[in-house]
Amino acid sequence: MRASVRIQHEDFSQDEEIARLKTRSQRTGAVASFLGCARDFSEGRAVSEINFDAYADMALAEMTVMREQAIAMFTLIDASIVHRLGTVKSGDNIVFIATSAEHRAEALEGCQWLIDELKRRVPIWKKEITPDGDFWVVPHA
Amino acid sequence: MRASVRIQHEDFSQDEEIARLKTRSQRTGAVASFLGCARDFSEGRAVSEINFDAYADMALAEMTVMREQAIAMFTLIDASIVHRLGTVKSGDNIVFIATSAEHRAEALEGCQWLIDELKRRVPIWKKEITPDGDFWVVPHA
Amino acid sequence: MIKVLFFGPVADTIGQRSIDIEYRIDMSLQDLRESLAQRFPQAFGIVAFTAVNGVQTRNMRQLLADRSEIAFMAKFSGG
Amino acid sequence: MIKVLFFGPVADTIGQRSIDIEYRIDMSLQDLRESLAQRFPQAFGIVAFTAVNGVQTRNMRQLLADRSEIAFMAKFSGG
Repeated sequence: MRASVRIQHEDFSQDEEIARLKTRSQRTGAVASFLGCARDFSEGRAVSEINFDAYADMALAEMTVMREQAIAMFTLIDASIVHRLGTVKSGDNIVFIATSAEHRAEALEGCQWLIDELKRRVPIWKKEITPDGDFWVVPHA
Repeated sequence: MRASVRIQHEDFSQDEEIARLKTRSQRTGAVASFLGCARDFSEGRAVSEINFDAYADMALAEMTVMREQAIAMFTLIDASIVHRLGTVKSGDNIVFIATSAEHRAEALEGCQWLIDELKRRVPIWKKEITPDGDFWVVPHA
Repeated sequence: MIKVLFFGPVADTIGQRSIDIEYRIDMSLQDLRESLAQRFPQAFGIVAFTAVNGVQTRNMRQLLADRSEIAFMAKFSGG
Repeated sequence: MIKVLFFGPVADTIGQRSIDIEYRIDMSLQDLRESLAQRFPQAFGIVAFTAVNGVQTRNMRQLLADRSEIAFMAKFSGG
């Protein structure tokens, strides 16, 4: 049984993650999910791969708290958060969030909240590898 | 190559649907998805299975228009809509919507809009099979 | 001939999924609806939407062409 | 001993992922930050967040305990 909150180098299967969420309750009527993947182009530059670094202990602790907050705030049945580390190539999966609830509004709103919070609160950094050199991404605002 | 808009009796794989969306463009940075599934309980009654009926030609035409509207309104790269017909059992998948975009806000908002529109506009009806009898679902409001 | 289609709860109440109605000149959607509502009052109590050739319409005065496909539908409950 | 951690762009700029600093009584987070910012001015130009033992803090006056783990971090860019 894999944990609901993970950071890992290897890829993940959305079907597996969602199947796991669904087994939690026969009351589940809605599963919303968000998949972030590596684009081949960013800030006007071609990107061949992305390297991720993290403060792993703090990232996992923060993701665990976020998950519990989302379950309470949006009356979710369950939620999963998986973020990859290391090197991902253009087109590869980076982050996956899934939320389950009895009805669709809670699942969709909880999913959106979690990806927004992840970007804001979780100590992970990405470096884009391009033909012009390597650039750490500086988030806007 | 399966169509982006389908109604079908058989189950679907989210991984396959999302993999197909991702191949459409290397610019894809975000895929949002919504999965509706059959709950074992509704309106205070145990539900063993759900039967779906549809005005199939009109449903497909409406879903096709909705998809084109969502792509234009939310600057999506692509979108898929799959709805099952016939009999589904408790826990089974019913409907799947996935949207891809360069950035997360468009994908998430487009996905939410599509499931809301589907409920409102697409001529599909569900009957819940329960120990107390069979009941066509009457939507609220 | 006008083909009238029923689905889901409307079809269950009527006990049929389609009925053929003889085409008459100057037959409006309203005329068709009224004559069917008299035959199937219970089913038409739950009819909420009407489609002509697969397109929803609220204009009940529109005249029907021969070989039209008309659907009288209950509120949708898909998803 | 205080363990100071660096990640991502901060670690790249400094060229190290961690530094051990001798613990002193009454050493505040501000004291630690100032001495490191003098040694690594470029890296600390991009430091936006500070964590003490894995928890973010903005209270730079807090005193550090021996064996604390302090992280000076650039803006997050995960997801």
